[in-house]
Amino acid sequence: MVDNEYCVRLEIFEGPMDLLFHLVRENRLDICEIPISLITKEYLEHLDLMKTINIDLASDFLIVAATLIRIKSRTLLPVSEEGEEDEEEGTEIARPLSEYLRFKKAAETLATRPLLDQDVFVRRFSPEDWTDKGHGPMVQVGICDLIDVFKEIMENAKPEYLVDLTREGLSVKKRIAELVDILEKSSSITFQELFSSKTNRSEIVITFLAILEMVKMDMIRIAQQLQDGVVRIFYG
Amino acid sequence: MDNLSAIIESLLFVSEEPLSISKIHSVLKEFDKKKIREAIEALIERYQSQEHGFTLKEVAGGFQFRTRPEYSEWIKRLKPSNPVRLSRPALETLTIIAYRQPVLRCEIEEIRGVDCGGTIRTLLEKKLIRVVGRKDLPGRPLIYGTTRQFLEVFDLKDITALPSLKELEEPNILCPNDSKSL
Amino acid sequence: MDNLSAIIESLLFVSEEPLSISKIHSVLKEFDKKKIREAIEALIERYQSQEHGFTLKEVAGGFQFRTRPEYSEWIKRLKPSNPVRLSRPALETLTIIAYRQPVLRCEIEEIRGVDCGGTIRTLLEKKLIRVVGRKDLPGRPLIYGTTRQFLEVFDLKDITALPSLKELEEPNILCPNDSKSL
Repeated sequence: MVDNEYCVRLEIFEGPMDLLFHLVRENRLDICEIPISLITKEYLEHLDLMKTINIDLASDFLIVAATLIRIKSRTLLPVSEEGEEDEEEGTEIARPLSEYLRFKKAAETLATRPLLDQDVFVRRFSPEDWTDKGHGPMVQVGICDLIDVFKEIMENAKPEYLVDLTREGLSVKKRIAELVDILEKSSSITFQELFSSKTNRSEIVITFLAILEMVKMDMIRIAQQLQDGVVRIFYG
Repeated sequence: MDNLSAIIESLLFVSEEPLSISKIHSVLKEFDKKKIREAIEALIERYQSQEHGFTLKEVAGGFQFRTRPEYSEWIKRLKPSNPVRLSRPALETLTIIAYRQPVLRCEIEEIRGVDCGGTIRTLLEKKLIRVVGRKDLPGRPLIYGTTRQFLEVFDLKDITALPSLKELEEPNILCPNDSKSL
Repeated sequence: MDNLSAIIESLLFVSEEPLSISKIHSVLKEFDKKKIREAIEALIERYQSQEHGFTLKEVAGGFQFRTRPEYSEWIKRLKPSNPVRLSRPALETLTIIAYRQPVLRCEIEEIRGVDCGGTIRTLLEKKLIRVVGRKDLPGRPLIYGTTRQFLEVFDLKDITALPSLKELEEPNILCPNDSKSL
């Protein structure tokens, strides 16, 4: 997003594969017969433009140019006995580039399809028809809305709420949700049942942490039977 | 059917309201109003003579496709698959519950700074959240979490698939091993 | 046209989204799915053979009336539209996701050779792609796939309706196999 502010050129090409494609095309040459001086010159021009703008892009270009130079230098050296090695060097860059070009082509094809609301139209109905009345304006929500809303809320919230969730925390939360699902179906479950199918060590730890958390939250009760010593978890 | 009729048919098709001749003329300036009227009449004729699910009718000073009344029973059975629509406050409450679950109402209210009883009720009604337990605190407050329905609505495999803020904003956090090399 | 076709036509006419056979069947329980499919095929045939302003198309796993592309200019004169506009980088990222789904961000970046966080975010916002889960890899990266909306926007029956990458002729400026010229 920040990139867009700098130059429209990114609309034309964005980075290494694009650049490589551009350079190869501009010279209307086989990638296998790359005129290195031309490439370097063009590359330096791009670098001049980019280095003041985006160091990431500049370094990406450097990789492209370095790879090209390496390929070229190989072709200038006397052919050794091990011809296969050379072949690998050549394909190393040609393969991803040709893959990228296939997708580029596919993207062009996709763009030629009849586009909804540009080439083809469907019947639309005024949104009031379906919205619940009396709840103010409604938004149709997707994941991005959730994230955006969460971001806004957190920006306005007090500092103590700004700690983001850790991955471990998420896993425990997921396990809690799963346990609630299980307990909603059958109101109790034995400890053994919860762990028997889990061979994975971290799963066991996460399940255990989830149970502790749920006990702390008073979501579940745990009881042990006197006779057989079976530990049972009860919901609610 | 000539070309003009087909063009007018496409205009009537996409229009939410009845289209008057002069409205159509304003779009099809190349054709005179008489020609437009003739084309519309041919269309009306056509939809009347053939057995279609809808007909072209003159309504409120314009022309509009309308379904045949005899099929109204079937149409009423077709419920629009109602996408979940939430008010902004409900969305905020839902978001907090999704990211902070299991969570208490007072915690949600502390973050939002307003009473959330109404929005929580709405979300419970829409089955997007549920009560997952009670906390061992004075008053034994209810603990809330999201439901399976929530995952379905947001197309998530499970709650951990919920992307974090960081993941969508910071570049490269998803690819710890730099795979950008050619 | 028989009665069933006319009823289905009226349902398709009032529906804002593509209707699948099973959705239609849920309304028309009296008719079996085979009959429904036959009726729809008759309708498609009919709108294809006659010169109509719109046709019946199979889109995103359902059926929907859509205007003929040749009339788009007139329709745009009638109502200003707001089509999805994508930059070329966004379109490329979308294409890779469409063909390679379920796919990780780093896999997309490997093909494009650049950071794709921004374009992925744009595509998520436009609801053309979605998070389909997380991969069991270090960092549990998000997995992306295309949405129903994607199929609707690009007028695709289903994801297999995309031309295969092989079908798309490989440009000649490369000669990955011809290693002799090295």
